[in-house]
Amino acid sequence: MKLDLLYFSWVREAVGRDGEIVDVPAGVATVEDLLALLAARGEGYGVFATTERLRCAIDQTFAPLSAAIAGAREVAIFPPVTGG
Amino acid sequence: MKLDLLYFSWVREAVGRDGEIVDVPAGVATVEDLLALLAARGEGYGVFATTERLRCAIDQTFAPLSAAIAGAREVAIFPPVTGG
Amino acid sequence: MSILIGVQAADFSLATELERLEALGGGAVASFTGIVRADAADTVALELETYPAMAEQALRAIAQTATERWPLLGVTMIHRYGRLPVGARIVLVATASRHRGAAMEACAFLIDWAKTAAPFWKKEWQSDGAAQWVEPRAADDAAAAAWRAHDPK
Amino acid sequence: MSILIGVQAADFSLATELERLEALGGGAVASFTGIVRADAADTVALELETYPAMAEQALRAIAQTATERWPLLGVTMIHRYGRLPVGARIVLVATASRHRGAAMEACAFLIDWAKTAAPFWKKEWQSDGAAQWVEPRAADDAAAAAWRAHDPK
Repeated sequence: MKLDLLYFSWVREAVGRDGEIVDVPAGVATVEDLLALLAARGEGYGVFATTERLRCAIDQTFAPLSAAIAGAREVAIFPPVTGG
Repeated sequence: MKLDLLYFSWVREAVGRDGEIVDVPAGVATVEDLLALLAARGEGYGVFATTERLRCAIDQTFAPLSAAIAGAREVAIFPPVTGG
Repeated sequence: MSILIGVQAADFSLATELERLEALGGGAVASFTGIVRADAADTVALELETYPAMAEQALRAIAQTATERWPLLGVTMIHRYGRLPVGARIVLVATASRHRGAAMEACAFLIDWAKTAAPFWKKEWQSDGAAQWVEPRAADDAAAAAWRAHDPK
Repeated sequence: MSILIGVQAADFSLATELERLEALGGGAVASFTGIVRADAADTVALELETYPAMAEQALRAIAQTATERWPLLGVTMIHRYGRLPVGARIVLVATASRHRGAAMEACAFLIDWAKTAAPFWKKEWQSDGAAQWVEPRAADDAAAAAWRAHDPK
Protein backbone atom coordinates (compact mmCIF):
# COMPACT_ATOMS: atom_id res chain seq x y z
CA MET A 1 0.00 0.00 0.00
CA LYS A 2 1.32 3.45 -1.00
CA LEU A 3 0.90 6.13 1.63
CA ASP A 4 1.64 9.86 1.61
CA LEU A 5 3.48 10.82 4.78
CA LEU A 6 3.65 14.43 5.91
CA TYR A 7 5.92 15.80 8.64
CA PHE A 8 5.49 19.06 10.53
CA SER A 9 7.37 21.19 13.06
CA TRP A 10 10.40 19.52 14.64
CA VAL A 11 9.46 16.17 13.11
CA ARG A 12 9.95 17.74 9.69
CA GLU A 13 13.23 19.31 10.83
CA ALA A 14 14.55 16.08 12.31
CA VAL A 15 13.78 14.08 9.18
CA GLY A 16 15.01 16.84 6.92
CA ARG A 17 12.02 16.73 4.56
CA ASP A 18 8.35 17.67 4.75
CA GLY A 19 7.02 14.33 3.60
CA GLU A 20 7.50 11.32 1.40
CA ILE A 21 5.64 8.44 -0.18
CA VAL A 22 6.16 5.12 1.54
CA ASP A 23 5.23 1.64 0.44
CA VAL A 24 3.71 0.16 3.57
CA PRO A 25 4.68 -3.49 4.05
CA ALA A 26 2.20 -6.10 5.15
CA GLY A 27 1.92 -6.30 8.94
CA VAL A 28 2.08 -2.53 9.42
CA ALA A 29 -1.47 -1.98 10.59
CA THR A 30 -1.49 1.14 12.75
CA VAL A 31 0.24 4.51 12.87
CA GLU A 32 2.30 3.13 15.77
CA ASP A 33 3.50 0.30 13.57
CA LEU A 34 4.40 2.85 10.93
CA LEU A 35 6.35 4.93 13.44
CA ALA A 36 8.36 1.87 14.47
CA LEU A 37 9.14 1.17 10.82
CA LEU A 38 10.32 4.73 10.28
CA ALA A 39 12.32 4.87 13.53
CA ALA A 40 14.20 1.77 12.43
CA ARG A 41 15.76 3.77 9.59
CA GLY A 42 17.93 5.51 12.20
CA GLU A 43 19.57 8.97 12.06
CA GLY A 44 16.95 11.76 11.82
CA TYR A 45 14.23 9.15 11.69
CA GLY A 46 15.03 8.38 15.31
CA VAL A 47 12.51 11.13 16.06
CA PHE A 48 9.74 8.62 15.33
CA ALA A 49 10.77 6.62 18.38
CA THR A 50 9.62 9.47 20.67
CA THR A 51 6.04 8.33 20.31
CA GLU A 52 4.81 9.95 23.53
CA ARG A 53 5.67 13.33 21.97
CA LEU A 54 4.03 12.58 18.63
CA ARG A 55 0.53 13.06 17.32
CA CYS A 56 -0.98 12.18 13.99
CA ALA A 57 -3.76 12.85 11.52
CA ILE A 58 -5.13 10.32 9.05
CA ASP A 59 -6.51 11.85 5.88
CA GLN A 60 -6.52 15.25 7.59
CA THR A 61 -8.38 14.18 10.71
CA PHE A 62 -6.71 13.85 14.12
CA ALA A 63 -6.40 10.21 15.16
CA PRO A 64 -4.78 8.31 18.00
CA LEU A 65 -1.44 6.63 17.19
CA SER A 66 -3.21 3.31 17.66
CA ALA A 67 -5.52 4.02 14.69
CA ALA A 68 -5.49 1.64 11.74
CA ILE A 69 -4.02 2.92 8.48
CA ALA A 70 -5.87 0.53 6.18
CA GLY A 71 -7.42 2.58 3.39
CA ALA A 72 -5.66 5.80 4.37
CA ARG A 73 -4.12 7.98 1.67
CA GLU A 74 -2.30 10.54 3.81
CA VAL A 75 -0.82 10.24 7.30
CA ALA A 76 0.69 13.31 8.97
CA ILE A 77 3.06 13.02 11.93
CA PHE A 78 3.71 16.01 14.17
CA PRO A 79 4.14 17.21 17.75
CA PRO A 80 1.14 18.41 19.80
CA VAL A 81 -0.24 21.56 18.22
CA THR A 82 0.63 24.98 19.67
CA GLY A 83 -1.35 27.43 17.57
CA GLY A 84 -4.01 29.88 18.59
CA MET B 1 -31.22 73.05 52.72
CA LYS B 2 -31.23 73.58 48.95
CA LEU B 3 -30.91 70.43 46.90
CA ASP B 4 -30.60 69.85 43.17
CA LEU B 5 -32.99 67.12 42.08
CA LEU B 6 -32.53 65.33 38.76
CA TYR B 7 -35.07 63.04 37.10
CA PHE B 8 -34.40 60.46 34.41
CA SER B 9 -36.34 58.12 32.14
CA TRP B 10 -40.03 57.72 32.98
CA VAL B 11 -39.58 59.63 36.23
CA ARG B 12 -38.58 62.66 34.16
CA GLU B 13 -41.50 62.09 31.80
CA ALA B 14 -44.03 61.69 34.63
CA VAL B 15 -42.91 64.88 36.36
CA GLY B 16 -42.60 66.75 33.07
CA ARG B 17 -39.19 68.24 33.82
CA ASP B 18 -35.64 66.92 34.10
CA GLY B 19 -34.97 68.39 37.51
CA GLU B 20 -35.52 71.22 39.93
CA ILE B 21 -34.09 72.84 43.01
CA VAL B 22 -35.96 72.05 46.21
CA ASP B 23 -35.72 73.57 49.63
CA VAL B 24 -35.65 70.53 51.91
CA PRO B 25 -37.65 71.12 55.10
CA ALA B 26 -36.38 69.98 58.48
CA GLY B 27 -37.34 66.40 59.22
CA VAL B 28 -36.64 65.18 55.68
CA ALA B 29 -33.58 63.08 56.42
CA THR B 30 -33.41 60.39 53.74
CA VAL B 31 -34.13 59.99 50.04
CA GLU B 32 -37.25 58.05 51.07
CA ASP B 33 -38.46 61.04 53.10
CA LEU B 34 -37.79 63.21 50.08
CA LEU B 35 -39.79 60.89 47.81
CA ALA B 36 -42.74 61.07 50.19
CA LEU B 37 -42.54 64.87 50.16
CA LEU B 38 -42.52 64.93 46.37
CA ALA B 39 -45.30 62.32 46.02
CA ALA B 40 -47.52 64.47 48.23
CA ARG B 41 -47.54 67.14 45.49
CA GLY B 42 -49.87 64.88 43.50
CA GLU B 43 -50.41 64.67 39.72
CA GLY B 44 -47.22 63.68 37.89
CA TYR B 45 -45.38 63.65 41.18
CA GLY B 46 -47.39 60.61 42.11
CA VAL B 47 -44.62 58.68 40.40
CA PHE B 48 -42.51 59.20 43.53
CA ALA B 49 -44.91 57.00 45.48
CA THR B 50 -43.79 53.94 43.44
CA THR B 51 -40.70 53.61 45.57
CA GLU B 52 -40.10 49.92 44.84
CA ARG B 53 -39.55 50.90 41.19
CA LEU B 54 -37.24 53.81 41.99
CA ARG B 55 -33.49 54.03 42.45
CA CYS B 56 -31.32 57.00 43.34
CA ALA B 57 -27.87 58.49 43.26
CA ILE B 58 -26.53 61.00 45.76
CA ASP B 59 -23.88 63.33 44.36
CA GLN B 60 -23.51 60.99 41.37
CA THR B 61 -23.04 57.79 43.34
CA PHE B 62 -25.69 55.07 43.56
CA ALA B 63 -27.24 54.94 47.03
CA PRO B 64 -30.11 53.07 48.67
CA LEU B 65 -33.33 55.02 49.11
CA SER B 66 -32.73 54.83 52.86
CA ALA B 67 -29.54 56.91 52.52
CA ALA B 68 -29.31 60.20 54.39
CA ILE B 69 -29.32 63.37 52.31
CA ALA B 70 -27.56 65.58 54.85
CA GLY B 71 -24.73 67.37 53.07
CA ALA B 72 -25.81 66.24 49.62
CA ARG B 73 -25.83 68.70 46.74
CA GLU B 74 -27.47 66.61 44.04
CA VAL B 75 -29.97 63.77 44.27
CA ALA B 76 -31.04 61.93 41.13
CA ILE B 77 -34.19 59.79 41.02
CA PHE B 78 -34.67 57.20 38.28
CA PRO B 79 -35.83 53.67 37.48
CA PRO B 80 -33.39 50.74 37.54
CA VAL B 81 -30.82 51.23 34.80
CA THR B 82 -31.18 49.37 31.49
CA GLY B 83 -28.08 50.34 29.53
CA GLY B 84 -25.28 48.22 28.16
CA MET C 1 -2.84 50.36 33.33
CA SER C 2 -4.56 52.11 30.51
CA ILE C 3 -8.26 52.84 31.04
CA LEU C 4 -10.25 54.57 28.32
CA ILE C 5 -13.85 55.59 29.04
CA GLY C 6 -16.21 57.16 26.54
CA VAL C 7 -19.76 58.44 26.98
CA GLN C 8 -20.75 59.87 23.65
CA ALA C 9 -23.45 60.28 21.04
CA ALA C 10 -21.05 59.51 18.20
CA ASP C 11 -20.23 56.06 16.91
CA PHE C 12 -16.76 54.66 17.54
CA SER C 13 -14.25 52.79 15.42
CA LEU C 14 -13.68 49.16 16.37
CA ALA C 15 -10.34 49.19 14.56
CA THR C 16 -9.10 52.26 16.44
CA GLU C 17 -10.24 51.03 19.82
CA LEU C 18 -9.00 47.46 19.50
CA GLU C 19 -5.69 48.47 17.93
CA ARG C 20 -5.03 50.71 20.91
CA LEU C 21 -5.43 47.68 23.19
CA GLU C 22 -3.39 45.44 20.88
CA ALA C 23 -0.51 47.90 21.09
CA LEU C 24 -0.21 47.41 24.85
CA GLY C 25 1.85 44.27 24.25
CA GLY C 26 -0.35 41.85 26.12
CA GLY C 27 -0.94 39.26 23.44
CA ALA C 28 -4.65 38.86 24.27
CA VAL C 29 -7.43 41.31 23.39
CA ALA C 30 -11.10 40.54 23.99
CA SER C 31 -14.09 42.65 23.07
CA PHE C 32 -17.84 42.73 23.31
CA THR C 33 -20.03 45.00 21.21
CA GLY C 34 -23.71 45.54 21.91
CA ILE C 35 -25.85 46.53 18.95
CA VAL C 36 -29.45 47.72 18.66
CA ARG C 37 -31.47 44.63 17.85
CA ALA C 38 -35.00 44.60 16.49
CA ASP C 39 -36.53 42.75 19.44
CA ALA C 40 -40.12 43.20 18.45
CA ALA C 41 -40.79 43.16 14.74
CA ASP C 42 -41.53 46.86 14.67
CA THR C 43 -38.73 48.30 16.78
CA VAL C 44 -36.96 50.94 14.72
CA ALA C 45 -34.65 52.52 17.24
CA LEU C 46 -33.52 52.62 20.83
CA GLU C 47 -33.20 55.89 22.65
CA LEU C 48 -30.46 55.85 25.25
CA GLU C 49 -30.78 58.37 28.02
CA THR C 50 -27.90 58.99 30.39
CA TYR C 51 -26.99 60.97 33.48
CA PRO C 52 -24.04 62.72 31.94
CA ALA C 53 -22.32 63.93 35.12
CA MET C 54 -22.36 60.43 36.57
CA ALA C 55 -21.96 58.10 33.60
CA GLU C 56 -18.25 58.43 32.97
CA GLN C 57 -17.28 57.97 36.59
CA ALA C 58 -19.63 55.01 36.96
CA LEU C 59 -18.04 53.30 33.94
CA ARG C 60 -14.57 54.20 35.24
CA ALA C 61 -15.38 52.62 38.61
CA ILE C 62 -16.47 49.41 36.85
CA ALA C 63 -13.27 49.39 34.78
CA GLN C 64 -11.21 50.01 37.90
CA THR C 65 -12.89 47.08 39.64
CA ALA C 66 -12.01 44.85 36.69
CA THR C 67 -8.35 45.86 36.87
CA GLU C 68 -8.31 44.89 40.53
CA ARG C 69 -9.77 41.46 39.82
CA TRP C 70 -7.87 40.45 36.68
CA PRO C 71 -4.30 41.08 35.48
CA LEU C 72 -5.20 43.55 32.74
CA LEU C 73 -3.05 45.92 30.73
CA GLY C 74 -5.92 47.94 29.36
CA VAL C 75 -9.68 48.43 29.56
CA THR C 76 -11.91 50.34 27.15
CA MET C 77 -15.57 51.09 27.79
CA ILE C 78 -17.53 53.25 25.38
CA HIS C 79 -21.26 53.78 25.85
CA ARG C 80 -23.35 55.80 23.44
CA TYR C 81 -26.48 57.80 24.15
CA GLY C 82 -29.19 59.37 22.01
CA ARG C 83 -31.42 57.79 19.40
CA LEU C 84 -29.75 54.75 17.85
CA PRO C 85 -31.39 52.92 14.92
CA VAL C 86 -31.54 49.13 14.64
CA GLY C 87 -28.06 47.90 13.77
CA ALA C 88 -26.23 50.77 15.48
CA ARG C 89 -23.59 50.08 18.12
CA ILE C 90 -24.60 50.91 21.69
CA VAL C 91 -21.63 49.86 23.75
CA LEU C 92 -18.11 48.49 23.46
CA VAL C 93 -16.18 46.86 26.27
CA ALA C 94 -12.71 45.56 25.53
CA THR C 95 -9.67 44.41 27.45
CA ALA C 96 -6.00 43.64 26.93
CA SER C 97 -4.07 41.15 29.03
CA ARG C 98 -1.17 38.73 28.85
CA HIS C 99 -3.70 35.97 29.57
CA ARG C 100 -6.60 35.12 27.28
CA GLY C 101 -8.75 33.87 30.15
CA ALA C 102 -8.32 37.13 32.06
CA ALA C 103 -9.07 39.22 28.97
CA MET C 104 -12.27 37.31 28.19
CA GLU C 105 -13.55 36.96 31.75
CA ALA C 106 -12.98 40.64 32.46
CA CYS C 107 -14.84 41.51 29.28
CA ALA C 108 -17.87 39.50 30.42
CA PHE C 109 -17.68 41.17 33.83
CA LEU C 110 -17.54 44.65 32.29
CA ILE C 111 -20.65 44.24 30.18
CA ASP C 112 -22.60 42.50 32.94
CA TRP C 113 -21.80 45.33 35.34
CA ALA C 114 -22.34 48.06 32.77
CA LYS C 115 -25.91 46.76 32.44
CA THR C 116 -26.65 47.17 36.13
CA ALA C 117 -24.23 49.78 37.49
CA ALA C 118 -24.07 52.55 34.91
CA PRO C 119 -26.76 55.25 34.57
CA PHE C 120 -28.30 54.54 31.17
CA TRP C 121 -31.92 53.93 30.31
CA LYS C 122 -33.29 52.50 27.08
CA LYS C 123 -36.53 53.45 25.34
CA GLU C 124 -37.78 51.37 22.44
CA TRP C 125 -39.27 53.25 19.51
CA GLN C 126 -41.69 51.53 17.14
CA SER C 127 -42.44 52.26 13.52
CA ASP C 128 -45.85 53.72 14.45
CA GLY C 129 -44.23 56.32 16.69
CA ALA C 130 -45.14 54.57 19.93
CA ALA C 131 -42.37 54.09 22.47
CA GLN C 132 -41.85 52.36 25.79
CA TRP C 133 -39.10 52.26 28.35
CA VAL C 134 -37.28 48.95 28.50
CA GLU C 135 -37.88 47.07 31.74
CA PRO C 136 -34.85 45.85 33.68
CA ARG C 137 -34.23 42.13 33.21
CA ALA C 138 -33.87 39.83 36.20
CA ALA C 139 -31.28 37.88 34.21
CA ASP C 140 -29.08 40.98 34.02
CA ASP C 141 -29.27 41.48 37.77
CA ALA C 142 -28.40 37.82 38.29
CA ALA C 143 -25.43 38.03 35.91
CA ALA C 144 -24.02 41.03 37.75
CA ALA C 145 -24.68 39.46 41.15
CA ALA C 146 -22.87 36.28 40.11
CA TRP C 147 -19.62 38.24 39.76
CA ARG C 148 -19.85 39.39 43.37
CA ALA C 149 -19.59 35.76 44.45
CA HIS C 150 -17.08 34.87 41.75
CA ASP C 151 -13.46 34.23 42.54
CA PRO C 152 -11.41 35.17 39.46
CA LYS C 153 -8.53 33.03 38.33
CA MET D 1 -25.63 30.36 10.35
CA SER D 2 -22.74 32.20 8.85
CA ILE D 3 -19.32 30.60 9.36
CA LEU D 4 -16.22 32.27 7.98
CA ILE D 5 -12.88 30.47 8.21
CA GLY D 6 -9.55 31.88 7.13
CA VAL D 7 -6.10 30.28 7.06
CA GLN D 8 -3.81 32.88 5.59
CA ALA D 9 -0.42 34.56 5.70
CA ALA D 10 -1.95 38.01 5.37
CA ASP D 11 -3.18 40.15 8.21
CA PHE D 12 -6.91 40.75 8.55
CA SER D 13 -9.06 43.78 9.29
CA LEU D 14 -10.79 43.79 12.66
CA ALA D 15 -13.29 46.35 11.38
CA THR D 16 -14.22 44.26 8.34
CA GLU D 17 -14.53 41.02 10.26
CA LEU D 18 -16.47 42.39 13.21
CA GLU D 19 -18.77 44.51 11.06
CA ARG D 20 -19.71 41.39 9.12
CA LEU D 21 -20.82 39.79 12.39
CA GLU D 22 -22.55 42.96 13.58
CA ALA D 23 -24.62 42.97 10.41
CA LEU D 24 -26.19 39.59 11.24
CA GLY D 25 -28.68 41.35 13.50
CA GLY D 26 -27.89 39.53 16.71
CA GLY D 27 -27.17 42.44 18.99
CA ALA D 28 -24.13 40.80 20.60
CA VAL D 29 -20.69 40.41 19.02
CA ALA D 30 -17.71 39.05 20.95
CA SER D 31 -14.14 38.72 19.75
CA PHE D 32 -10.76 37.50 20.85
CA THR D 33 -7.52 38.45 19.12
CA GLY D 34 -4.22 36.72 19.83
CA ILE D 35 -1.10 38.76 19.17
CA VAL D 36 2.60 37.87 19.11
CA ARG D 37 3.91 38.76 22.54
CA ALA D 38 7.57 39.13 23.47
CA ASP D 39 7.57 36.35 26.06
CA ALA D 40 11.30 36.22 26.59
CA ALA D 41 13.06 39.55 26.38
CA ASP D 42 14.71 38.67 23.07
CA THR D 43 11.84 37.10 21.14
CA VAL D 44 11.53 38.97 17.86
CA ALA D 45 9.02 36.85 15.98
CA LEU D 46 6.90 33.74 15.97
CA GLU D 47 6.90 31.43 13.01
CA LEU D 48 3.58 29.68 12.54
CA GLU D 49 3.64 26.45 10.61
CA THR D 50 0.42 24.85 9.45
CA TYR D 51 -0.88 21.76 7.70
CA PRO D 52 -2.65 23.63 4.93
CA ALA D 53 -4.89 20.84 3.66
CA MET D 54 -6.19 20.17 7.17
CA ALA D 55 -6.23 23.57 8.88
CA GLU D 56 -9.34 25.05 7.36
CA GLN D 57 -11.47 21.97 7.94
CA ALA D 58 -10.19 21.63 11.51
CA LEU D 59 -11.16 25.24 12.26
CA ARG D 60 -14.50 24.73 10.53
CA ALA D 61 -15.19 21.67 12.68
CA ILE D 62 -14.46 23.71 15.82
CA ALA D 63 -16.75 26.49 14.62
CA GLN D 64 -19.45 23.94 13.81
CA THR D 65 -19.19 22.47 17.30
CA ALA D 66 -19.66 25.95 18.76
CA THR D 67 -22.81 26.51 16.72
CA GLU D 68 -24.22 23.26 18.08
CA ARG D 69 -23.54 24.29 21.67
CA TRP D 70 -24.59 27.93 21.64
CA PRO D 71 -27.33 29.85 19.80
CA LEU D 72 -25.01 31.68 17.40
CA LEU D 73 -25.77 33.64 14.26
CA GLY D 74 -22.19 33.79 13.05
CA VAL D 75 -18.68 32.53 13.76
CA THR D 76 -15.43 33.83 12.33
CA MET D 77 -12.07 32.13 12.83
CA ILE D 78 -8.98 33.43 11.07
CA HIS D 79 -5.57 31.93 11.78
CA ARG D 80 -2.39 33.25 10.21
CA TYR D 81 0.76 31.35 9.34
CA GLY D 82 4.29 32.35 8.42
CA ARG D 83 6.75 34.56 10.27
CA LEU D 84 4.92 37.08 12.46
CA PRO D 85 6.85 39.79 14.31
CA VAL D 86 6.11 40.82 17.90
CA GLY D 87 2.86 42.79 17.90
CA ALA D 88 1.39 41.05 14.86
CA ARG D 89 -2.00 39.39 15.02
CA ILE D 90 -1.96 35.59 14.99
CA VAL D 91 -5.59 34.64 15.34
CA LEU D 92 -9.08 36.09 15.53
CA VAL D 93 -12.12 34.29 16.83
CA ALA D 94 -15.41 36.15 16.89
CA THR D 95 -19.08 35.36 17.30
CA ALA D 96 -22.47 36.94 16.84
CA SER D 97 -25.52 35.99 18.85
CA ARG D 98 -28.75 37.39 20.23
CA HIS D 99 -27.37 36.67 23.70
CA ARG D 100 -24.22 38.24 25.09
CA GLY D 101 -23.44 35.26 27.29
CA ALA D 102 -23.59 32.87 24.33
CA ALA D 103 -21.43 35.15 22.20
CA MET D 104 -18.75 35.46 24.88
CA GLU D 105 -18.74 31.86 26.04
CA ALA D 106 -18.55 30.55 22.50
CA CYS D 107 -15.64 32.90 21.84
CA ALA D 108 -13.72 31.47 24.80
CA PHE D 109 -14.52 27.96 23.60
CA LEU D 110 -13.30 28.71 20.08
CA ILE D 111 -9.91 29.99 21.14
CA ASP D 112 -9.40 27.25 23.73
CA TRP D 113 -10.14 24.61 21.12
CA ALA D 114 -8.17 26.32 18.38
CA LYS D 115 -5.14 25.99 20.65
CA THR D 116 -5.48 22.23 20.95
CA ALA D 117 -7.46 21.04 17.92
CA ALA D 118 -6.11 22.94 14.93
CA PRO D 119 -2.86 21.99 13.14
CA PHE D 120 -0.58 24.93 13.86
CA TRP D 121 2.87 24.93 15.44
CA LYS D 122 4.75 27.92 16.82
CA LYS D 123 8.48 28.51 16.67
CA GLU D 124 9.99 31.37 18.64
CA TRP D 125 12.76 33.35 16.95
CA GLN D 126 15.24 35.31 19.04
CA SER D 127 17.25 38.37 18.13
CA ASP D 128 20.46 36.31 17.90
CA GLY D 129 18.94 34.08 15.22
CA ALA D 130 18.32 31.14 17.54
CA ALA D 131 14.87 29.57 17.48
CA GLN D 132 12.95 26.94 19.35
CA TRP D 133 9.61 25.27 18.94
CA VAL D 134 7.05 26.30 21.55
CA GLU D 135 6.12 23.48 23.89
CA PRO D 136 2.44 22.71 24.39
CA ARG D 137 1.07 24.09 27.66
CA ALA D 138 -0.76 21.83 30.09
CA ALA D 139 -3.03 24.79 30.90
CA ASP D 140 -4.17 24.89 27.27
CA ASP D 141 -5.05 21.20 27.33
CA ALA D 142 -6.93 21.70 30.58
CA ALA D 143 -8.86 24.67 29.18
CA ALA D 144 -9.95 22.66 26.15
CA ALA D 145 -10.80 19.62 28.26
CA ALA D 146 -12.95 21.74 30.59
CA TRP D 147 -15.32 22.51 27.71
CA ARG D 148 -15.96 18.81 27.17
CA ALA D 149 -17.45 18.63 30.66
CA HIS D 150 -19.12 22.01 30.37
CA ASP D 151 -22.86 22.33 29.98
CA PRO D 152 -23.53 25.54 28.09
CA LYS D 153 -26.38 27.82 29.08
